[in-house]
Amino acid sequence: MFRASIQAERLQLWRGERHVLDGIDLAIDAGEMLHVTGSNGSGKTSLLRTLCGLMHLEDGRVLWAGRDVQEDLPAFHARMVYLGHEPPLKPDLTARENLHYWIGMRRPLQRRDVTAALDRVGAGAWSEQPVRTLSAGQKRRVALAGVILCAVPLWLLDEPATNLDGDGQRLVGSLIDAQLASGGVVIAAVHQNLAVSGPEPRRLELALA
Amino acid sequence: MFRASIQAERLQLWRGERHVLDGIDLAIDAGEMLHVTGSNGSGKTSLLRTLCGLMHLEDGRVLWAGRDVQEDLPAFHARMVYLGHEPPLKPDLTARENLHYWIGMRRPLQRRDVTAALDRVGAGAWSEQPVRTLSAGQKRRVALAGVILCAVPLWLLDEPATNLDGDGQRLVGSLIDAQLASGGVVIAAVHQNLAVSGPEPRRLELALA
Amino acid sequence: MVWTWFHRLASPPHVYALAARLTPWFGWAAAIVILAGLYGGLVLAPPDYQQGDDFRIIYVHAPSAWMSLMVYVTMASAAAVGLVWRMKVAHAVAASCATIGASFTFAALATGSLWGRKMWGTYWEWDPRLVSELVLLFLFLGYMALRSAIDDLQRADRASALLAVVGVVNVPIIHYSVVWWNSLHQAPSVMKLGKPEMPAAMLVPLLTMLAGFTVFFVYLLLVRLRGEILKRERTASWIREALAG
Amino acid sequence: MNTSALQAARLILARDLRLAVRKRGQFVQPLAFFAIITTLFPLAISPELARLREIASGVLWVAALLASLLALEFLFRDDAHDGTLEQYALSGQSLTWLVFAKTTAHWLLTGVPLALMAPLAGVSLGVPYAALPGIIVPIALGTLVLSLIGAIGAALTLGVRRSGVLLTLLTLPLALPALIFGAQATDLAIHGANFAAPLYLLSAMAVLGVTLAPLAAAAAVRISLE
Amino acid sequence: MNTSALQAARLILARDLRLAVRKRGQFVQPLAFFAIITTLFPLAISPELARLREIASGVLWVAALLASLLALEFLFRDDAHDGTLEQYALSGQSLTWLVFAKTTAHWLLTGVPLALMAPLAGVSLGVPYAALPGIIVPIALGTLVLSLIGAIGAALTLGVRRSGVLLTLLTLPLALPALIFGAQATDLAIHGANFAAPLYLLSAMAVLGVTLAPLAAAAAVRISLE
Amino acid sequence: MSEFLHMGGYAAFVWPSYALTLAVVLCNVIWARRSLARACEEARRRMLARSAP
Ligand code: HEM
Ligand SMILES: Nc1ncnc2c1ncn2[C@@H]1O[C@H](COP(=O)(O)OP(=O)(O)OP(=O)(O)O)[C@@H](O)[C@H]1O
Ligand SMILES: Nc1ncnc2c1ncn2[C@@H]1O[C@H](COP(=O)(O)OP(=O)(O)OP(=O)(O)O)[C@@H](O)[C@H]1O
Ligand SMILES: [Mg+2]
Ligand SMILES: [Mg+2]
Repeated sequence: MFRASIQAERLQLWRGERHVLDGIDLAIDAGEMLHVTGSNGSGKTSLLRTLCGLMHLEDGRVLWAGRDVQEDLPAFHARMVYLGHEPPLKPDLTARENLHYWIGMRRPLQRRDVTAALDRVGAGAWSEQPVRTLSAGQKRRVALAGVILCAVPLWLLDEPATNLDGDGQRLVGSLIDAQLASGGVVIAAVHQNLAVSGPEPRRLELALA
Repeated sequence: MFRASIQAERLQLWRGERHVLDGIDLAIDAGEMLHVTGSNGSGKTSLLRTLCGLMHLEDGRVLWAGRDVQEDLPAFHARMVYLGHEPPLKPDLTARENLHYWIGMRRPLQRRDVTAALDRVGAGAWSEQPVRTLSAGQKRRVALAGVILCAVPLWLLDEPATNLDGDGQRLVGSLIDAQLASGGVVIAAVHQNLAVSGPEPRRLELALA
Repeated sequence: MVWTWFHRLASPPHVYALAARLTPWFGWAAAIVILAGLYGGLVLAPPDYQQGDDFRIIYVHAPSAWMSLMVYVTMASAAAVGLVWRMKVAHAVAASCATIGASFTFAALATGSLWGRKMWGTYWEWDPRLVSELVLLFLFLGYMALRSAIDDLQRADRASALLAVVGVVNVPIIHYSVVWWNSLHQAPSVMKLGKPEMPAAMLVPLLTMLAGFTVFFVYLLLVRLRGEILKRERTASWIREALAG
Repeated sequence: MNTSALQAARLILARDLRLAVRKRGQFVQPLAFFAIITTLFPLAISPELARLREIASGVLWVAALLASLLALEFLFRDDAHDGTLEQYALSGQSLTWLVFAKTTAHWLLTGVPLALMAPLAGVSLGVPYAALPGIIVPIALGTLVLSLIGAIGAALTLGVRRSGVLLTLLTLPLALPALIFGAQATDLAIHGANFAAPLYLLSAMAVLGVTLAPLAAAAAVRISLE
Repeated sequence: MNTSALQAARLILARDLRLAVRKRGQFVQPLAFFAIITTLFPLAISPELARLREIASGVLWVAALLASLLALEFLFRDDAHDGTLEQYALSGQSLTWLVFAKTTAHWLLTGVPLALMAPLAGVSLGVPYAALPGIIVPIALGTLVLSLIGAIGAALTLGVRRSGVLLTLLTLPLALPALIFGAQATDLAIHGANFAAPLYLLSAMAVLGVTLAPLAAAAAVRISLE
Repeated sequence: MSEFLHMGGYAAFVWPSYALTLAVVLCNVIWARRSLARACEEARRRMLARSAP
């Protein structure tokens, strides 16, 4: 029987002249959350991108449910979602359309699923407006709706609470709570703790190389 | 003798179908700071952009030192600096070059001025690296260096602490303190209070239209 | 005096009401005059001594061509006023012109080339007049494309207005450069064929048609203008009455 | 249970077409471009149809090539910019199909309108009406080949800012054969000759492209995302 | 004490040139396009220099205009994207000068290289060496006019994504006179005639453009920032 | 009458051009009216939207 869990062993990552990740190890289990912290430029974003295989590792490996993700990258990707600094949205499509095309690529969607997700993040009111006309925080909320809709066990979030107002921050907390409760794994790069209830999240402090 | 102060009267702003600002008034004096708060999409960014004349007002006017800014927009612009959601930096230039060209357009710069500003925001170490290779927070810091270098009385900052680590947030606070101490005016759109010492900042709460 | 008049023209509700009142008059006037012109052109006017009945195309072609130029000039002037005085109504006028102008430019080209097929055997010749007309079509299309590409109405207005003004400065330059170009390679110059001074029986219907099309343009303008004004008056309270009545 | 590769591809195709419609008349633009270029040449050379006819095939093909290339640079650019492409790569779907979908969309939005527009431009250049099929078919095929080859170039030059040059330099040498045969077919048609031979070669290229190009392009995308 | 308008303009010019050097592509791109178009014609039409010479002026000019037009799209695009343009508008400096500086930079990076490269292409099209000055000078002037007119179009299409062809549609009709006179001058030169007359007209346009276009373009920039 | 329609052999080009021009004229009338109707619709919608809350 399959159990969500991710490990990383001895990650070595260089970017240009810079040795960004030097022998990072981590192991998170179902229902656990990891806060990746560290000063600006310490490599949080790089780490997340490395975990989802977007960056070429010098050395070390990433394991999902005990198997090296490089063995079957598509299968791994189908179980995870990554949200970077910029919400991956098309300016000319509405919030709803964006979700339809973005998430629709991963799993078939009912219109009501999308509606539900949009309402969940409080985007119902402006879900038919071209994303280009949305405010920074509104875009972020739409992106979060996408994350929910993926319905995958592994979340990799890069400063998910950016640009969000008070409600928004609490929203992120509760979304993560739900994900953890359902046996998922969440890795988030953050500067302040997220408003999650439940057990104190594990934390990985990256040092500036 | 000239004294920094900004007023806005009955601002009416429409964006597309949306009545974003409906009769906003404000008046801030030298040495004062205004926190513009409000939920996502309430119009903080729009307000800041309107104040610096980037958006076409339906009605109302903005006064700088008692005179309508429309009378002499360039003169007003020469006394203010606006920092938006995205740092205005050229990916292919280094941090130093960016500041040289960006701020150099406003006032003649010595190389050491730039160096000083970069060190002030803790960007000295990577000031010769193309901005494209910088992390989100590092870019933000470079932008802040630009704001200092402008040496103008009015600062309009849109969520200046985004992507910044703990130090970074304190840094923003101290920069603003210095600006206020020197008789400047700061208007910042924020979700949490900035770490400013000194008197409690005025606040303007925008409601969703 | 002039200024009060100017100000009333600047006030949307007044213009809206005025347009609403005038529309039917111009509509019927256009219909009558054009019908008269058609009768004159198709029935009264005798066949041309060298072109036979073919010359009758002129009664639709010349007016269309004339319309295309007139509309562009109107559009540009309105745009200029809108830019200088930030006058909504002027922008509304300019916006109303584009489609009308483009369609009649097209008509001029099509009827012209039909005529040409008869006169010199091909649908198209690189005659200066035709080229300038074609360029005019491009200008109209560009204007419309720019408008439709910008979704914020204020910005679309001002941007396209600037384009129209720049364009109208260029139109004469373009026209003369094309004529000059053509004179260098003596290609057939179309219009000369139509030129030999017409007998009154032919000329009068032509003038009638020109007049009729002009009135028709005003009618179209008035209708569209109301719509464009409504689009630009978001807040106004007078809209309620206007729509009610 | 996941979306099938085909379904995903259909989604992307649908999305790109919708985007094109959103940006009102993405596909009207090649037409305008075509019309303008074909107007430029007579103005730059001479109004005599007899002389224009001689260069018609060249003009039409240059115009087609440029219109198609212009759009190619944006084939992946926008998606890469707003992070959508990254999300494709992370969607667990086969990139090949996605690339194929995007290329098809590009061809439908540029190649096909161009092919349909070409005859009009041809007439204004004095091409005899009988020769018009000899314009439509080769240009449709030629632009398809261009889109396919161009997709590889576009993907390879993703990382590069201002990739325009590289794209051109990579794509055109590869596309040159298509252009030569295409122009030749059109030229033969204009002179009333039989243009089957070059057309066959062109179709062969198209088939080859459809089967191989998407694979290469997908690989290129993966490389430039790393 | 503030930076003078002229100094600011010089800064921008310097910056754009440096950026161009950073990503060499920027000024290789137009040259590549130019080379391709001019080489494509012999392939598409016929290798006989006698015939090519007849159309040489037209080919050179259309190629030059298109090449420099393609680069125009990026005149303000990048700056608008990363917010630099906004900062210009807020710098308290006269936008007219800034626009003028950027336009000059664009011309130096596209027009001039094109003018210098054109003779090569000309020779390959059978243009006699005596006529080469008749290529360089007019093309240099013509591209300057185009850059100036194009700056307006580029500024107007700022808000628009993928404005490439829209820009073409707005700019080329306005640039027709430059094309006509320029091609005329080159053609006269090729046939060994005196090409002073069209050249004067061309220069007149350039002067007119230099004085008026930046004003219009600056207004356009302000509009599309609104 | 038929000989009028026949236009002395030139009908092939005269009538099409008249038909085409007529079409353009009618289209313009229709388009203009439709654009006005749309604008009114839009304005009504806005009014209701504002009076609702
Ligand atoms: C595509 C083909 C053609 C175009 C675009 C075209 C365009 C024009 C234009 C712009 C005008 C000026 C209208 C005005 O200033 O009032 C005009 C008028 C006229 N055209 Fe044409 N024309 C075309 C073909 C022809 C042909 C083939 C003929 C006759 C053989 C012709 C005969 C005339 C005449 C007689 C007039 C009215 C007299 C005048 O205003 O000069 N046109 N046409
Ligand atoms: N073209 C447009 N059409 C319709 N609505 C628009 C348009 N442009 C902006 N808006 C709306 O204007 C509102 C104000 O946006 P703005 O960016 O000022 O919000 P904000 O307070 O900065 O939000 P955030 O805290 O997320 O930055 C948003 O609700 C947005 O949806
Ligand atoms: N091509 C490159 N050449 C040199 N250094 C690079 C390159 N790309 C990234 N870097 C460096 O890698 C480091 C890690 O960047 P990363 O974005 O991972 O930091 P981060 O922890 O996400 O910072 P932030 O908190 O600001 O988001 C940064 O110091 C950056 O300067
Ligand atoms: Mg980061
Ligand atoms: Mg904001």
